Parts: sequence; C-alpha cells; structure tokens
Amino acid sequence: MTDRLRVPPVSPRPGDPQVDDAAVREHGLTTDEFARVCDSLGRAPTWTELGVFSVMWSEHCSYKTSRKFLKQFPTEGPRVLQGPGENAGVVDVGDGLGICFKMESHNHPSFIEPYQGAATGVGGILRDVFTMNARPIALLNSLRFGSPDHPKTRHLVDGVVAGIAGYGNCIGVPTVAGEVAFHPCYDGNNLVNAMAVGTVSADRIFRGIAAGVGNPVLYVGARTGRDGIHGATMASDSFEEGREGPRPTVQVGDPYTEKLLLEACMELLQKDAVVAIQDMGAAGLTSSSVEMAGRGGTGLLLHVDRVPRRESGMTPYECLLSESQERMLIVAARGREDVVEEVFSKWDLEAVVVGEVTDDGLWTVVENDRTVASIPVGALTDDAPVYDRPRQEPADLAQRHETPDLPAHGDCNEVLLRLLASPNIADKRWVYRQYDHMVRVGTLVKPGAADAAVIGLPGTSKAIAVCVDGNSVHVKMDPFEGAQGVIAEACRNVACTGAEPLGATDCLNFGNPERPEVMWEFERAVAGLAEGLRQVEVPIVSGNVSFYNETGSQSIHPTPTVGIVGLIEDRAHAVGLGLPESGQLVLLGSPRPVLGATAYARCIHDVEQGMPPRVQWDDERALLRTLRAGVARGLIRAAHDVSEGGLAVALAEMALAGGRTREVGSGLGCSVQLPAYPEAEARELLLFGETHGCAWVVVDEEDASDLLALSQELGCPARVAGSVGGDELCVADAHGTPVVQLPIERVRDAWEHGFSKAVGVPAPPPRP
Amino acid sequence: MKFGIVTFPGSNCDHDSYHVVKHVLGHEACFLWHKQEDFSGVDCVVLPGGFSYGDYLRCGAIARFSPIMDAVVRFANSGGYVVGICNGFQVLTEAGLLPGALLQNRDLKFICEDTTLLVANGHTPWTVLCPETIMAPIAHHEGCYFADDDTLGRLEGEGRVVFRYASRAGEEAAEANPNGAVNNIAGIINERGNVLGMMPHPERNGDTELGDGSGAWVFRSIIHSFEAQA
Amino acid sequence: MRIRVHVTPRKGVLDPQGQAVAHGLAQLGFDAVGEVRVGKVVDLVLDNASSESDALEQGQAMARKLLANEVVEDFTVEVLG
Amino acid sequence: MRIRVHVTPRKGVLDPQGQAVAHGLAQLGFDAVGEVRVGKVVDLVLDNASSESDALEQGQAMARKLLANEVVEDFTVEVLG
Ligand SMILES: Nc1ncnc2c1ncn2[C@@H]1O[C@H](COP(=O)(O)OP(=O)(O)O)[C@@H](O)[C@H]1O
Ligand SMILES: [Mg+2]
Repeated sequence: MTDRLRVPPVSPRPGDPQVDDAAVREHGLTTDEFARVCDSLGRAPTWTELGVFSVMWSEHCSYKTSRKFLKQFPTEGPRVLQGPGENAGVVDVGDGLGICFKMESHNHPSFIEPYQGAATGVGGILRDVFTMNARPIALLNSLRFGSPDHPKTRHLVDGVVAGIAGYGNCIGVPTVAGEVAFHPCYDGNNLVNAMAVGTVSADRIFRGIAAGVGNPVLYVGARTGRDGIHGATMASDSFEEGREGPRPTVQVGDPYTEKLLLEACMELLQKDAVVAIQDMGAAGLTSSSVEMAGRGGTGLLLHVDRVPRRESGMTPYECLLSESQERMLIVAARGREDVVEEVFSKWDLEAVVVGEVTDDGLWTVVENDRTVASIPVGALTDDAPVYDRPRQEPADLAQRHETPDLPAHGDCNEVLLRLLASPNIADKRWVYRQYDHMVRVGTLVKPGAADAAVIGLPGTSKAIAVCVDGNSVHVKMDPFEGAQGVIAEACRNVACTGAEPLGATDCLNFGNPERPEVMWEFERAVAGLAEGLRQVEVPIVSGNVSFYNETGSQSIHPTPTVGIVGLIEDRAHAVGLGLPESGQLVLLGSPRPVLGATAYARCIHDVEQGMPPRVQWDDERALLRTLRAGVARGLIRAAHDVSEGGLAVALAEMALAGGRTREVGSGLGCSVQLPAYPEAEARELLLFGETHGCAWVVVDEEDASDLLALSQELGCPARVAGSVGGDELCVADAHGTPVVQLPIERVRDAWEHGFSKAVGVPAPPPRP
Repeated sequence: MKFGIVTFPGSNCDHDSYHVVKHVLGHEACFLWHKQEDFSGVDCVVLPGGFSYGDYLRCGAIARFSPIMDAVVRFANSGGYVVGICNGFQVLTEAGLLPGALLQNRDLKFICEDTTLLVANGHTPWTVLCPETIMAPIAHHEGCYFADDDTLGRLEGEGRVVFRYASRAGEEAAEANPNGAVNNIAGIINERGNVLGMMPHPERNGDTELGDGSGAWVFRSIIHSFEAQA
Repeated sequence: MRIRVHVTPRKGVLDPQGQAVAHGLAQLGFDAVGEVRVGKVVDLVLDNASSESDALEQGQAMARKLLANEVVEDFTVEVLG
Repeated sequence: MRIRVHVTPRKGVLDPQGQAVAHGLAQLGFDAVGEVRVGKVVDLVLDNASSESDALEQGQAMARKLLANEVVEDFTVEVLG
C-alpha cells in the first residue's frame, strides 16, 4: 500500500440508501473487500463511495484476477510506441506514423440487446483509439454465437451484425475484417469482440495522464442519463437463468454524436490546449477521472452537479456510474478552456468544466459544495485487490487429449462440400455485405479477398494488413498448444498478404474464474499466447479480458482472440487469396495434420476431441519469412494459409475467390496433386486434417523456380503441386488417383449458401 | 476547375471525394462547411456520402435545411454543377432539386458491394467521357429510387436516367439491381442537366488501386464539360 | 401541450418493412394477419401552443416541412393533451 | 378488424433520433418544441378477430413477440375498428 493518506470524513447524503450488509453484497463486494474499503478510508464508505469502489474493483475495471498472468506477455520492442496501460497501444510504422489499435469485448451487453450491445461495443473501442489522437481507419470484429439451430441464435446474429454495421457505417470507419463462428458452448453467452485501428503522428500521441495542479477538467460530448449503471459490475458476473437482478437501462449508441465527437477531438488535439484525454467507457465518469489521476499521481476534484444531464433528479451515484455513451473527459491547460469550448461548439457539442487537478492524491466529488465522496486515488487503482485464484487441471483433460478413432468417410467430394457448407467455414458475405468496408477509400484488399484486410496508409506507399483470429476448439482441447496456434494463424494471415506482423492486441474471453478449471485454462492459454508471441517477436500493445461468460453452470470454451497489425512496405505488391487467371500452385511448408479437434471431426463425425495441431516454431517462422519475401519480390500472386478444414478447404477457398485478384471473384478451377504421406490410407487426414506451418501460393510458371529457390534459402519446404485452370476443383493423391473432383459451380453453391441456410436468414443474391 | 465539397455534420465521404478530385485528377478542391451561408469561386458542388444528421428521421431530411443548402440551391438554379452522391443524392431529392425519393432497400439491409452501372445517357455533362459501363460501389440502406409514374415517364422520356444497375457484362438486369430501385435507376439528372444524383460512389473507384478506376470518368466528364464551356 | 404525428408510407409506395413484419408474424403463427403498414410516430411537447387548434396547426406545419416527405409519405396530427 | 401498435423508446432510454428531430425543428424556427420521441407505428389488418378484446390481445402478443423490443421499447395497442 502507498503511504496512508488522511481521508476526510464524509457525511451521508440525505436521501441516499444505507450502506449495510445487503447493500455491500448487492454491489458485488466480498466481506474481505469491504473490510479493505473501510481500511483504505479509515471509515465506512458513503453510498456514493460504495458504488465507486464496487465498479472500480470489479473484475472488468480492476483486472484483479488476470493481472498476475498478463505480465507474461511480451510488451516491448523497437516498434512499440505505446504498450498496454493506455487507452490503446501504438506501433511504429516509420515515416513518423504510428498505428494505434485495441480490441475489446462487449459480450454481456450484446446478449441482452444484440443491436445496441454490439453498436456500443464499436463506439467504445473507437473512442479508445481516437482519444490517443489517432484517426480511426479500420474496424474489425470477432463474433461467436451458439449453435445455429438454437432458437436465439438467429436473432442474435441478426442484431449483432446490424449493430456493428449501424455504428461503423454511420461514423464512416470501414469494417474490413473479422470472423464469425458457431458452437453450442456459446448458446447462453455470445461473444462480440471489436477492434479499432487508427493512424497517429508518432510525436503527437495523447495519453490519459492528469498533470498540472489547478488544470481544469472538462466533460465533453453527449449528456449523461441513467444508462448502464452497473454495467461494469454486470460484465463481472455470470448470467443466471431466471434471475432478474437490477436491470440496468440499456445503453443506446448514437454514432452520429460520436462522429461529431471524433471530429471535434481530432481538431482540438491539433491545438495546444489538452494535457490529457480519456474516453468514458465502463464505469464512465468515475473510471475516466480516477484512471487519469492514477496515472498522473495526482488528485482530482469533480463538481458532479455541473455534469450535463439528460434526465432530471439524477443523484451523484447515478452520474458517476452512468455508462452513457459518446462522452470524454479532458484535462486542459489552465486558461485554454475556451479553446476546448470553441471547438466543441463548432461541432454542436457541449464542453463543460466539471473539476480540476489537485495535489492531494484524493479523488473528491462535490455536489453543490457538499462533499459526497473522498477516496485516495491509489485505493481505487494500484491498491485494488489482486487475486491469485486457485487453478486446477480439468478432470477430463486426458480424455480431451485422446486421439479419436475416426473411420474414413470414404467420399471426399461429399466431405469437402459439407465442410464448405458448414457455417464456420461457409462464405460470410451475408455478414460483411452489411458493413461499409470501403469508406475512406483505403481498403485495398477487401473482406473475403484475403486472409487479412489491407489498408493503404495515406501519404505513403505503405499499407497495413489486419486480421483477428481465434480457434476455441483448439484452445479447449489444449489451451497451451491451442493458444500458440492462434498466434501462428494470425501471423500467417497477415503474412499471406505480404505483411510483417508488428504488434498484437487480444481479447481473453473465458468462463467463471472462480472455477479452478477455468482458471487453469486461463493460465495455460495466456502462457501459450505469450510463448507464441515471443517466438515471432510480436509484442502485445493492448487488450482486454472478459470473464464470467457463463450461464447456469455452462462456461464457454476458453476463447482468446488475437488481432494483429502487419506492415507492407510497398502496397503495390499486396496480394489476396483468389486464384489469378493462370499460374502454378505451390504448397509451402510440410503438413503435420491432425484430425481430432478439427472442423472435419465436428462436421463429419460429431466428435470434438484430440490434441490440436502443434506449432513448430522454426517451420512457422520460415513460412512467414518466405511468404513475406515472396510477395515483396513479386513472385507470389496469391496466398492462403491452411487452417480450418485443412488443405482441401484452403484450396477450395482460393478457387472460389478466384478470377479477380484483390476482390472476391466468381471462381476458377485448378488441379493439384497431394504430397506423398507416410501414413498410407491417410487420404482424409491429409485433405482435411488441420495443421500449422502451411500455405498455398500461386506463382507464374516462369517464376516457379525462383520461388522454390527462395523457399529453400529461407528454410521453408516448397513443392509445385499443380496449376490453375479449368472449371473443376481436382485433387489427386500422390499416385495420381483423383480423390476430389468437383465442378466449381457445385463447390460454390455449397459454400455460398451454407451460412444463410444454417442460420436461417435470406441468402444474398449472387455476387455481382 | 474547383470543386467545393460540402461537409454536413455526419458526412463521411467528403474526404473521399476530395481525394479523387485533388490527388487522382489533380484539380482544386475545398470543403464547404454546412453553417456557411454562401460560397464563391466554386465550379462544382459535391454533396458527399455519409449520414448527415445521423440519417435520423429520413436520410437527408434535416441536412437539406442546413444554411449552406440555400446557397447550393441558388447555385444550381443559376446553372452551376451540383452532384449528390449517396447521402448527397438523398439530400438533393429532399431539397427538391431532383424528383422522387430514396426508400429503404428491398431486403431492408445495408448493402456495401461493387455494382456495374450502365451509362444510360452518355450525352450529359456528367457522362460525356464515360465508357458504356463503369464500376462503382454502393454503400447504403436507403437507396431504392422511387418516383410516381408521371415523374418516371418524364425522366425516361427526357433521357434523364443517367445510370442503371447492370450485370458485369453490362446488360441491364433485374438480378443486378441491388436495392429494388424502379427501372433499375442508379442515377438521374435534373431537366437542365447540371444537377446529378446517384446512389453508387464513383469516388470509391477513382483510383486503380481500388478497382478498375472507372468511377473517375464521372469526374473527368464534368471537368471536360466545364472546360469546354469556359 | 403534447402532440403526436403519424407518418406512414403512401398508398402505392412499396413498404418492404410492412411486408417483412407480415411475413414474420405469419411465421410466428399469426396467420390471420392481412395487410401490414409500418410508419413512424413522432411525439412532441409544444411549450407555446395557445390552443388545440394552434397545436394542430403547428404540428401540420412541422410535418409538411420536415417530419414527412410527401412524395412518399402521408401524415396525420393529433393532440394528446 | 384493424389495429394499431405504437412502439416507442422506453422512458430513460436514449433516443438519438428524437434529439436530432428536436434539433432540426429548432433550426427551422419551431423553437418551442420540448422533448421529441420518435417511434414506430404498425397498422395491421386482422382477419380473424372475434371481438375488440380479442384483437387487442392478439396485438399485444404480436408486440411482445416481434414488433417491440421490450428491453428498450414500450408499446401500446389500440383497435382502429
Ligand atoms: N465479422 C466479420 N466482419 C468482417 N469480415 C468478416 C467477418 N467474418 C468474416 N469476415 C471476412 O470473411 C473472410 C473469411 O473469414 P474466415 O473464414 O474467418 O477467414 P480465415 O479462415 O482466413 O480466418 C475474411 O476476409 C474475413 O475477414
Ligand atoms: Mg486464414
């Protein structure tokens, strides 16, 4: 604990409820935690103070369970301009430019109200990026829903996708990539992880560090209503069936106001008026002001009565805990308040001085000159409780690891069609067609056209490649190996466009951490992510943890998702995954397929068991190098990594996207021969087994030998496997016997309609 | 030639139009603020895409009362070139500079996708240089053009339908109509021909980095028309 | 005084939202639903209305100018009290 | 029988649309407009309603199941005749 501050007494505010045992429980504080609150104040808290402790010490705000583990992540490197701890992280891409990005979950709100929950998730993550003075240039999302035939799924899919679209489209930031997957473990807890990416001048990064005693604190943006009070506490609790707890008013997003807020902030941060800025996210005014004071080691005084309100009769408690959207807190340089006010009034927004920076280390709130809260800043930040929760290996781990005995299906054509039609693999055009993915004229490689989206950086010849990835079945079967696999796949995805991965953000979606088995999964998954990131030397610069994704006793699969930002020096060379009109298909890497824990096992055999594919990091790095160098030298014309569904699905996806290079085409045929494989009769294993370390690439015939030489030099096995052409997808085994032979039309039909059929939504019309 | 691009609160394609005019085509461009009551020295006004006033109530309904719009109407009535793209088209119909209205898409979803446009009248100031078809993405939720039969008859009779949704092969086709617009209409002009409204975004395909670059022909055409008349 | 303005799609104008609702209701088993039209309702508080008829007139002026697009929509105004 | 269902944002729930309309009306000189709330109105024809109260009940069931999202919206049903 820091030096004990003397905390002034605060008398109860007339009209506020009593702080008794029941109140403490309702606020989610344990007896020990409450004792600790009293200790840090040297007295019992007032009602307002109780609310403040409750949100600041909630899992969501305090990271009390995860903090200990997150320290394992590599967070430093020559490219890091801002690591974790700020509103968002920043990596250096040269030319004086930084890329600012972060991912965040909005799982609980999206389950309660899918449209608004998803929309406000997008709004929140955008604010995290533009408070850093970064201009948002792209949005991504990672979505998990329950089984497609669960009665709630369709409604959730519809609402979440529309909510993401509604916010991003209106504010004018393209939604360029993402993933959507279904699994019954999400029946009662869907996941909505949103990521925002922006560009910032490397020397103009703003932070949320309060400084300068006497500097005014300004509230800007939308007015405060009673929205989402206790949202942070709710996000730190699981859903219990039938329970009707205190239902917070659902936050409604207003992307229009956020667009004004964005432009006003961008304009204001050009002027020398702002010392610190922070968005009001979870726990609104409280967390933003406390965190700014905490980082600056200062105190802060708030006049809560000056907060602009949407409703009458709001108490200090309500104002402080409200999660109304589209608001920010700014510490201005003294005497420059008028600059802030002027810019905001130009954009028809309010800016009001609500407090000042102090030197007493206390977070003090007054209402009409009467103190209603006075708390040492440190008690709410650094001295918040930290837990080392018990962890226990799941009893069924050995069973999870056991290799399932899967009889060969026999008809590889049918297996391939079924995999392509399964909703996790099928065409996601129904989803991304609703997202404006082109606004800002920077999207060089669009959704569906590559493993990562490619966005040009204005004023340079560079581009970034961005993606989000997660594979919760792999992680469930073995968190350590599975999580490494997530890193490997994410890095491959950006490398397939020609990019070098520079930095990562993550969202750790887990069940109830008070269950030792969940905690064990968490520990192992974090260790796996950290190991993977170290192997590829990619630092984590921001992230988010979402626990308590549990309904009844059903926890979700451990679902870490990772967002990667990669750099392409010469954007003219960026490639997509669609087959060009002609060329040779080369398989990079040596497949080490497994069938357990795969899409094949689930779709064909209804089995979910076995070790996930293991990453061999030397091979993986060699592959990443080869992809990058091959693209940069103009040898590789298209590339797609092997992931869910194995070699065959990856090839089919390239064929389906074929015909045009940077956008999704109308399909092209190809024919390839599989490598010889030690296990005889391993046809389905080789075709559909999942493996790391492999990618299909296309080269022009005359470049094939150069690519093979390059691969050899970089230590990556490479083999010419076939060529582009015809209107069939043909795969032969090592002896030349055809094992898959399908007209592209049939392949397309399965893939294009799989999603809408499974989810029960109208199919979009044929591709234009 | 100088383009003036209006920024309404909620416009989000203003910079995209600016980019095409200035960086791709090398002409002058400036922004016109919605609170401005007048402007001068501009040869073509662009009402850009976006969500002016959040598109709340009806797309373009509130924006059309912005102070700048009186000046835009005066400018249009005196023969000045005005183009409304997407949200801009909606503003133009709300303001009465173009007939008809834009309704919700037939399938009630926002759609962002490439479209092929058949140039239905190649003799307008906006299309003189256009090839038979151009590619331009759409990104809208309310892009279904509607007009009553009389109006439609007049538009068709006077050659004022400028762009229609077409298949990639360039044939007008119902399947290629993404939003249910009557007569596959994607863009129209006023009687005098100096005001164009279109739902697709030519500025999003002004650059060969983003597609085949054919959207730029709309801008090249108007530059050509302006220079020919000067 | 409080007034309410109803804005509904004009006859002859496509109402895909109404169709979607009709379809959705049928799927839920409400099979005796005939035509469905979906419109907007705007509730306003008027601080200066001197009488009901004044309130109505103001409402109509607002509808004509802003709330409805008469090319495709009809409107009605009522005083709620 | 014809019924009308009004679906409006719940009290306390932010109504950005209402705010924008209020702002727009003020700009047009309707400066005595206080709060504005914008909702939906759904007009339905019921082919099988046996009585007014049956129609009301059906309308309420439809609103609860499909027309309104009770997390953020309130609804009322009336019989138009
Ligand atoms: N929620 C989403 N938002 C935007 N784009 C998406 C979303 N889901 C999928 N996509 C896009 O669809 C394509 C295919 O997705 P996916 O099958 O998950 O790819 P991969 O297997 O290569 O990771 C990618 O371009 C991806 O970015
Ligand atoms: Mg991939």
